[in-house]
Amino acid sequence: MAVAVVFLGKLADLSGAAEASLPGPLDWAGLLEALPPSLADEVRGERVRVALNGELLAEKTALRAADGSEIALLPPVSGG
Amino acid sequence: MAVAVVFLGKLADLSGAAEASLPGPLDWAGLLEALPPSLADEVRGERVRVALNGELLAEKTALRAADGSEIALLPPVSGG
Amino acid sequence: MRDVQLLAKGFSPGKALGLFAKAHPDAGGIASFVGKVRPEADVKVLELKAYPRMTLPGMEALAADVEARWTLDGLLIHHRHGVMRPGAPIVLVAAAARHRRDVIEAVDFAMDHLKSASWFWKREKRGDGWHWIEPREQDHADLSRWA
Amino acid sequence: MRDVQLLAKGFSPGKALGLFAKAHPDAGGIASFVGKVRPEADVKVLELKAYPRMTLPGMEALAADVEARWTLDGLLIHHRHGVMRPGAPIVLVAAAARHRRDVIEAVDFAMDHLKSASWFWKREKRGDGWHWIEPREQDHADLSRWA
Repeated sequence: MAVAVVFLGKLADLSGAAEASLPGPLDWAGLLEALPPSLADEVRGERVRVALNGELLAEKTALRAADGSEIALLPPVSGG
Repeated sequence: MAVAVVFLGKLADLSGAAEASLPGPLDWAGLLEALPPSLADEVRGERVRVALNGELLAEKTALRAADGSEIALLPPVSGG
Repeated sequence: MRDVQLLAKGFSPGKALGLFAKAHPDAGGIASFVGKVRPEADVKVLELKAYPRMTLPGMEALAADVEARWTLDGLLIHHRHGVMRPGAPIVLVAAAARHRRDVIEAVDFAMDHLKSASWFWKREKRGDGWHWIEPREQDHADLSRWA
Repeated sequence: MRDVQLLAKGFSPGKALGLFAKAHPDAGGIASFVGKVRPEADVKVLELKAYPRMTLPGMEALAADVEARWTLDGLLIHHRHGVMRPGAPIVLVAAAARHRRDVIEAVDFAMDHLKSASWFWKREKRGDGWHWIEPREQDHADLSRWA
């Protein structure tokens, strides 16, 4: 098992892919470590929000992703 | 020639017809005299407005209807 | 494009709206409102009396006012008069423009004015005969929002 | 009746609106808004990325909020994602109810929230490649009207 990471909006461009699979379990520090530095910097920024299994996290640094879960990295929406 | 008088809304019920033809020329006093008393009372009321040839009169008592013209008696609209 | 009509017979709002949309392929947004005769327990038919000599020019003047207040690509106002059964369409207003807020506000404004400041007189036929409908207070309140 | 859809393929707003009207024969009023990709000089296509796992529940939550604020007979929210050409429909919102103001305000509210508070990310393909679109200040201003 692993943790799926979904990159939305321009984060997909920065990561070079729409999704990645990382070994789980994964916390906030582990996620940032596993990402390329420029992408990790962006994700750390206050404009990027984080969801776990489709639920927005109130405090993204509290991330605890178990094996088989899905993390979404959400930059500001640009509207429908 | 004559003056056409158009009764709108419930004024048509009070007059018993949607239109009448009166001898012209006709002024405000002449119009009221030519109408049945109960209808004249209603038309005198401030809620009823008067148009001459499709143009609303700012002051209905200033009515001067020439032969061949059309007077419309307009109660409050009830909306589309 | 302005399309203002006072209609004596039944019409299809969906068809009119489809043609309006087709006529404005470049508009980013189209807002519309369709008003129909509401089925009410005791109302058999509704009659809207117009005085076309003033009603239609009044609708045209309203359209000109709307076009002066908002930047629109197109505006449509179709309004029935005559006798209508429950469920029959009475009015269709549609606006097309580049911006969303313009079209929604334009439709809102046009409807408020059609409902309370246009030359129509309304009566309902109930079990006990015809009844004239007086202006609604709410309609006047709606209209005063724009003053 | 609530009808909320996140669509991956092109759709016909006219057809969807016609079915919605047919499903609500007793509603006195139906308001709608259709938003399309605006033809702009240098824009070849527009892409709206969604995260369906959150985008669709977000649209459902918005619909529930609208239904809590206004008394509606029906509410429809259809929204595209994916790649769209200029002129293609992006969004259709429609509301049916007894009262005119309810349906117009409901559509207005739903559009403001879809435009600035829903899970969509937008990019345009121009002559020199893809460009991500940042949120518009105007959209946030529109949204704050309801706070």
